[in-house]
Amino acid sequence: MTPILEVRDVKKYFPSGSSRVLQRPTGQVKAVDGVSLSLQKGKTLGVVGESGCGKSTLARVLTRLIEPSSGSIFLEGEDVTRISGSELRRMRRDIQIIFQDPYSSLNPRHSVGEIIATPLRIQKTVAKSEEVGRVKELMHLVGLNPEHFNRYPHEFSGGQRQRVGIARSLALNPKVIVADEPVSALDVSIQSQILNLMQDLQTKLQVAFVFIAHDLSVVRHIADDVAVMYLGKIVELGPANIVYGHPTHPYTKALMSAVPVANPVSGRKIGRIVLTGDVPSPIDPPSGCRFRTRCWKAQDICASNEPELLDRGDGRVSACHFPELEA
Amino acid sequence: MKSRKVIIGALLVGAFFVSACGSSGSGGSGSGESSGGRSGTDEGIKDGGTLFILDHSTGATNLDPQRIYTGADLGFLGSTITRTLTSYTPVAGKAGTQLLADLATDTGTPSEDVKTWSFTLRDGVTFEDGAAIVCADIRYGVSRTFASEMTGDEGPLYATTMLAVEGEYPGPYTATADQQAAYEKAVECSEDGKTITFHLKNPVADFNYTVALLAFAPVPKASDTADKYTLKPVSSGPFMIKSYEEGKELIMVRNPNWSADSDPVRKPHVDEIHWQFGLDESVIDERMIADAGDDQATIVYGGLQPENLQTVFDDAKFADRRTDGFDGFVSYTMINIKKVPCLEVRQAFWLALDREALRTAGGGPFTGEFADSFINPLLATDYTPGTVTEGVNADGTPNVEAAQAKMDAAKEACPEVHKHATEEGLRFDHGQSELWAKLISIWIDSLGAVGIKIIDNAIEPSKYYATINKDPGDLMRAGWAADWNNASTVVPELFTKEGGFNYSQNWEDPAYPAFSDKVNLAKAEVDRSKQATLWQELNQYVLDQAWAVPGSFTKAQNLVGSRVRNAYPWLPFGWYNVGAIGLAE
Amino acid sequence: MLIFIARRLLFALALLFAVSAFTYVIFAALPSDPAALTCGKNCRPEVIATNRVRLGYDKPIVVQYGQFLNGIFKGRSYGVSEGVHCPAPSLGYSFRKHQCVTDLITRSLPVTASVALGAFVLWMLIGVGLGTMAALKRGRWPDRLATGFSVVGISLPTFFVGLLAIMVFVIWTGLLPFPRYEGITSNPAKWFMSLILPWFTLAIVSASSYVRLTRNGILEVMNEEFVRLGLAKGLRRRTLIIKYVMRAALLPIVTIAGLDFAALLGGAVITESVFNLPGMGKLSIMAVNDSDLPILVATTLVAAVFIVIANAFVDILYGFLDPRVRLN
Amino acid sequence: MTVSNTSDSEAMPVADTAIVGLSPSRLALARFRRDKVAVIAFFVVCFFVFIAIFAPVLTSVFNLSPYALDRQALNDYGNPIGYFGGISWNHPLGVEPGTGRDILGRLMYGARVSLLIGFIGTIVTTGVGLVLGMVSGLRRGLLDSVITRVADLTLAFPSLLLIIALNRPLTQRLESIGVPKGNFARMTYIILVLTVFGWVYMARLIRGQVLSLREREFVEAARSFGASNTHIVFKELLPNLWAQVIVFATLSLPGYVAVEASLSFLGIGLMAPAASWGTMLGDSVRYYRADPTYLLIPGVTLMILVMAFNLMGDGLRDAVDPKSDRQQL
Amino acid sequence: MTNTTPLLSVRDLHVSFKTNDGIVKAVDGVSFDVANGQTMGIVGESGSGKSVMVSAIMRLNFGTDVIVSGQILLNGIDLLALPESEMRQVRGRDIAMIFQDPLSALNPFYTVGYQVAEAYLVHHPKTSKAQVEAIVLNALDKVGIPDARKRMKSYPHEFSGGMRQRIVIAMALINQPKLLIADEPTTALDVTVQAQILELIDSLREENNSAVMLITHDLGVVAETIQQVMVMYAGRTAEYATVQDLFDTPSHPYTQGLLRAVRSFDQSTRGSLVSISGTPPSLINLPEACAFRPRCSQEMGPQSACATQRPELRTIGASQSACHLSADEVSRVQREAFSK
Repeated sequence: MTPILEVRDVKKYFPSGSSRVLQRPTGQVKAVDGVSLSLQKGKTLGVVGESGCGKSTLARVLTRLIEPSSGSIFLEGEDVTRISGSELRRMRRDIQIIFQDPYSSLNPRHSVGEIIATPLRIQKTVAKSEEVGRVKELMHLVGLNPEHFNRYPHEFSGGQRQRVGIARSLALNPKVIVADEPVSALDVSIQSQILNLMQDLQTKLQVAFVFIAHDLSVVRHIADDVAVMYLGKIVELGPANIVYGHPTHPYTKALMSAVPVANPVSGRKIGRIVLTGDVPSPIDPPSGCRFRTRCWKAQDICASNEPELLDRGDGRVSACHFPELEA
Repeated sequence: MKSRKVIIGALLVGAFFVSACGSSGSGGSGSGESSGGRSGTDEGIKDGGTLFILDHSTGATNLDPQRIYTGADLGFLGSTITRTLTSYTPVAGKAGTQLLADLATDTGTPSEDVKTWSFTLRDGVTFEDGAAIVCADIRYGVSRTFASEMTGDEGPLYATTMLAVEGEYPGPYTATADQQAAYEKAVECSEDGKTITFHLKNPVADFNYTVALLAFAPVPKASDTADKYTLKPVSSGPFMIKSYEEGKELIMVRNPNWSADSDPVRKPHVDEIHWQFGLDESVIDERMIADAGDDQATIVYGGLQPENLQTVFDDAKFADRRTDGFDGFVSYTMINIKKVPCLEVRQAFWLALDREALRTAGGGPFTGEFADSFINPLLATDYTPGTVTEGVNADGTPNVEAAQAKMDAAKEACPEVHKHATEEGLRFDHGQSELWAKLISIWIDSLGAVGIKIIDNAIEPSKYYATINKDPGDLMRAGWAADWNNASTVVPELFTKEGGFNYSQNWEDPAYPAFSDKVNLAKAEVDRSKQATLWQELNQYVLDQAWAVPGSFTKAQNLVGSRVRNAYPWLPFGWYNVGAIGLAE
Repeated sequence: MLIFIARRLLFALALLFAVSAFTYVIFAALPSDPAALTCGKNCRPEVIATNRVRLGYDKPIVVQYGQFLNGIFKGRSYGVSEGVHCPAPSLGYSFRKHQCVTDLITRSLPVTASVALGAFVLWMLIGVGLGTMAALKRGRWPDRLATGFSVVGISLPTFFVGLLAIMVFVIWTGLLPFPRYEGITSNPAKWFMSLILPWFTLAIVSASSYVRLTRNGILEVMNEEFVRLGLAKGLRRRTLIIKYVMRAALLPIVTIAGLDFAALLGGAVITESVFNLPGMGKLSIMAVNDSDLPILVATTLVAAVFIVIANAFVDILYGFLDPRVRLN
Repeated sequence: MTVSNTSDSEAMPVADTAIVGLSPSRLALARFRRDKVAVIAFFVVCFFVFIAIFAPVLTSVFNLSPYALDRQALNDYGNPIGYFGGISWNHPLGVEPGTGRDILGRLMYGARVSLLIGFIGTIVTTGVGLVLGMVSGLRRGLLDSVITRVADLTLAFPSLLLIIALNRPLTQRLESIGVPKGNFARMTYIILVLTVFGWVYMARLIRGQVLSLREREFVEAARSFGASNTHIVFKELLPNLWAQVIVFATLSLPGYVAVEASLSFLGIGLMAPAASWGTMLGDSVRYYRADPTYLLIPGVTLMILVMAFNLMGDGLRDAVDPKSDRQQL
Repeated sequence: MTNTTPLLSVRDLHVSFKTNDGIVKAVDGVSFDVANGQTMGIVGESGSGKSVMVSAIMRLNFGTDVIVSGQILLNGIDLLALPESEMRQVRGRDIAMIFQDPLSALNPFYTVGYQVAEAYLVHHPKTSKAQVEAIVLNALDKVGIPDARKRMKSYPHEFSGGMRQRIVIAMALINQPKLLIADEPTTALDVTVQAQILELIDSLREENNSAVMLITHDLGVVAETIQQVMVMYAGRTAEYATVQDLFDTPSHPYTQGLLRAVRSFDQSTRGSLVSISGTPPSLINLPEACAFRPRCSQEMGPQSACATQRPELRTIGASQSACHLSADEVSRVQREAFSK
């Protein structure tokens, strides 16, 4: 089956530290550095990583909000990397994005009705007369009172706003939705509401998600597959239960162990791996394996050779010279 | 009543003469000598001390003798630092117009045909550095008048028009040897340097008055800095310039190389004169009214502001310090004959103008008296009351009916001019000033009453002449005073084509040739009383043709510090004999 | 840091060049004829024409500008048979005032500097003082007083304040003498007395906006987390306000003040007019009234130079004072 | 603790009384209404605007012609008869010395000039600044650099000096290209230079706003639907800029009124017989001993108008942006 | 609860603000104790009043528009009654604080060495320069700043987030305070760094024998390092218990909801997550009734005590809980949801 979304070796480099005298960049931030992924219809791919690992850039590259420096993106087998004009407009119906911040992603000067109707108006998929009906339908779908369509964002709570954002992204019946940290700005008690909503919508509408988060436990529930990113590269990728059940990359392992477990007995400091130091700068990433500077297993080879993503036999790949394979 | 000067309404800020407008009517009966009490006398005068002069303008217009042409400046500098061959008697009243030998031993010797004038220099006259003044210095000084590029023709041009120089002479800076020689032939200098002889193109019976102008003052060639000479001219008088900072102060101190014996004109009393510039006019008035500290030893360059006249003249305590008198000027409005070739319209203009309102806005009767002539009554020989158009009200109020009648007649006689005046409107050129901002609406209103439309054209003072030389309007405002005691410095200058200040372009008028011929006759007339009659007739002729409208014989009011003495108005210059002012204890 | 400074200075230099070229072109392109000013009342057109050639105003603007620049670096002669020489840096020669423009400017600059400096000190004291007081006593009467002062001050045109000041302090009460500028070297006491009113006039008008800036700046910084941490450390309130709050809050204010001060050095046009101070502003106004082009070009240029230099200076200073800027 | 997916069970934070939402502008309006000082200032401004608009009617109804000379109100010196500059039933605020023209009538007509210059100047400046600021903020690269550099250059010039210096020649040039001569050309000039020097501040403000707004995710969201630049500018950005623009405009308007007055005071504003507060002040200066009332009346009127605009602008700013904390006076 | 005399004892603390829209009761009658050497956790969602409460303990934000009442006893001395000069001695010496965002908490204008030294010098003004430097170096070493001697002269913006937080910790601990308040110390940090910081705080607590008050919205963080926990909801205490009891037998419906939501994250199976419906209430003009009622699954109806009375904190099972439910009902729910 053709994956609904396939990404091949996508890179995004940003110029950095431009010198004002010559107006020429002096360096590059390799925000996304050769990422390949694929996603099936109606499935969810989780992308996990710490801040600065390039996951938000990836989200914007996938939705063509940022042009990739190289690589290709296929939507239903069709290369959409270089399309423009009306083709691009057409493509935008199929791939949508949900943003992290429910405050800044809604225009404060528009009523939620207008906000949700904006994609309909721009793409002109719905006749003017049916617009209100469609908006109310969407609001109902995401659990908002359709009567509130002419209220303004500031009159809603964070969770409700995120519902508005989801309704808007659904307006054009997209095939793929890229959700960039959709719940990290919300309180714990609200997070699960939104995650439930997204799962329900996926069941109903058969939409595929790329779900980006820094919190492993959030992804665990919603994702079919998980990709772990570190400094612009995928270090481990596979079915969620396999990756969670037995991480092979030290970074995945560390990340998992770092998540505080809400159980005083089982969680407390058992096998906790505390990484030293911070994430290095993506302007000047370490040679070889990028994780080596914080890795407790690092040896000389890690500095000289960059590990490739290797299939570990159980449907997942990981990039490590010394993977923790099951005995 | 000699020096001449052009004033453009209240355009010369800080000028002595607050001129507004007026008109003929009540004759010029003023004496021009209503000087204020004690300050004009030498009661209690003591030598020494510092005299202060307060001035609104930011600097002296000029100190370069060849570039000076303003009455007050001529008198002030003439009485302090610049001596000339002849000068005027330093006394108040009519006697002050009496010519006196100054650098020269007498008031000059004319040839039979009055085309050659010789003057012999006194012994012992020196510049501030002690060098004797010789005739070459005077010849050099006069030659500077010809350097238009340097002087900008700012000073009087009598030297260039009267002297019999052959060919072109561009002044000493750029002249070739031949040109210089031609000039030196016209202005001869004796071997001993004592005698200077001027050869004139035409006979000039009163050339010895002409040489009293500072343009005929000596300049030592070695010290000439051309354009910059105006910042520090070399003194030949009892004072000399110590420092001059534009916008701030000019300080004069006594000239040690000046000897009283050699100078019959100047009787200095003070040690120093401080001329302070750039003061607010109202501040000057306030200080003079307050009369505190140094201000007690102070006089003002410029008159009292109209808004303060009431304060000063309603209060007897100022009686000893205030002056009020005619300044020798006649204000007038020129009508451009080329653009308004219609006598009826010009007369209607005359009848309709509300001179009373204008006078009130300018400060009331203190502004002056409504004039009936272009020749000031102070030129007693030449003045006689003129007759203005029938119907002009003596009290200055407009006669709308008569004016309307003239306009109706004009509609028949010269419909195009009538149309121009009523529909396109007449462009009225005047200097821009706060007072004029008010006066102009009176013009617009009162002339509007008979359908004459006025287009206000306020011109910034610095560009006034450049503008109207290039593009004259329909009406133009100015004031005039004679250069010396002869209407030959008034009528020809203002109303002949050759005159330097004719903005009426009246040579287009069919009535002009007759006028012009008569002027030439008058100029050549050697009999002074016959000449006077001719001037009177010519003046009346101008009135009849309505080439211009006389406004008023202007007056000026002033206040001096309580310690100031000898501050009498010196008639030839319309201001004090500053060099003679002294201070009381 | 050195690169930062060098870059900033280079930019300033480029800006200066642009400003000078622009100034020259603006004025040269005007329909006023500088040569006409060399001429008196009964001036003949030939005189103007000759002088136009002599002054170089007949040449193309580029050539004129070249001569002007050359004059700045090498000096230049003007007038009858080049009789007048203005040594470098020559900004032109005023035929109206018969002086080298550079001399006129060097003479008026100390006056303007006196006005600007005193006013600056006063307005910073008043503005920052009242603003700080308002912020510290937020919502209480000192705050209301300061805010009220700032609204009234902002709403008063400078010339009106100046006139009122003269009316009240000189004419009605006679507390002060009539303002007349006196050089500080010739008579310090008179200098001071002559400048009190202009200082206060400028200070009151300018301080108003600084009251606001300071007050808002301080309130903003007081909400910063690092101020809370300072307090949590146990620092005294006074120490905290001076070392933490004021330092952070005043930095942007000082930079604005630097620019304002520079602008003032170019001539406090209105104040100098009202109080008859023979400074740069007055010189400019006189030049405008006389249509004295060389002076106008020069004063505009000098004022612009002050502004550009102040800008560069302030940026560099900012780099020294704020470590965050220093690195980049 | 039910599993919620399509429930509307989230408690509504706002009382469920009205379904019509409160837009941010309405909220701001409500806040503005609570600010008593600002409301009073608003009415003062309205009052002046009313007077300016109906000046011809008002002056003729009350017989206060700004142009008619009244010789009867003056004594022989040309000074007003009576106390306080000749205040009387005929002339409620006295008369102008020298001419006897009615000061109240002139003030009313002067309000037209001041407000006209204020409003037109503000509208033009704001418009130009808004457009350039938006262009600069949206199009990074060359156009942005050019606009920023021009702004730097503009700021490097001593504006007041240039305004004064260029007054005559440029007014003449305007007249020579067909702008009606006289006060119309003069007003055109004033507005022109105010724009030339004033746009920078507006443009910088807008550029900054646009730069920060364009990073906001709702702009990205619009782009993700394929929104055109036009849509982003007019539908997404502009609605968020209006508040700032209006506040800025309100606060710069009194500045323009004051500048007009200052220029007229320096003698380069409007010309007589047109009445402008600035020319009245410029004229009255000469009478500060003889007739201080004449100086105070236009001065205080000008101050009240400028202050009202400032207070109203402050109120608006607080209403639009509640975070900017300004204590009430 | 521990038996020792509490180090810090907060009694019936109220903090409210005046705003244009009404009075915000940010903290509404909260009492708790912290014992020496103990780690106390305060858990709540955003807007539950936890940060306001710690500011009140330190008296950090006393302005004209903040009203504080109740008692805050440190070793029996009421901090609210202390004059400012004495309170200043308490701050930084007896009680120190770590903030959420280390970047904005550090003064950008001074070097970190200076700022750390300042924290020491405030309370030890007569120390020589060399001594202070040694102390600062030691403190920076302890929190794991590599190459401390050189980095002392760096400015805050030159450090990474984790390093900045270490500096803030060094500053807080330099006077060996009896109580360390950590207000969401790891929220702004990455997960991997969060673990480092939490471990650091805990090890330093042991070393200094200080008490720690850890404010967090993350139950996971609480579970790992804390002994006693207070759950706050809408400015009030919802539940107060030891960590063990809280996780084993939560008695307040809010705590139960939270725990179940969090637990469901940890389970590996896919499926619907457990969640609390609704959103946290606005704190303006909060009704006197139970604040959690609109979201409560056990709500007893509009006529019940839940709708009319404010629940007082009382002992239910092992915890103290502010709920109108009877102990029986509570244990029924506990059995259903939590017994394995």
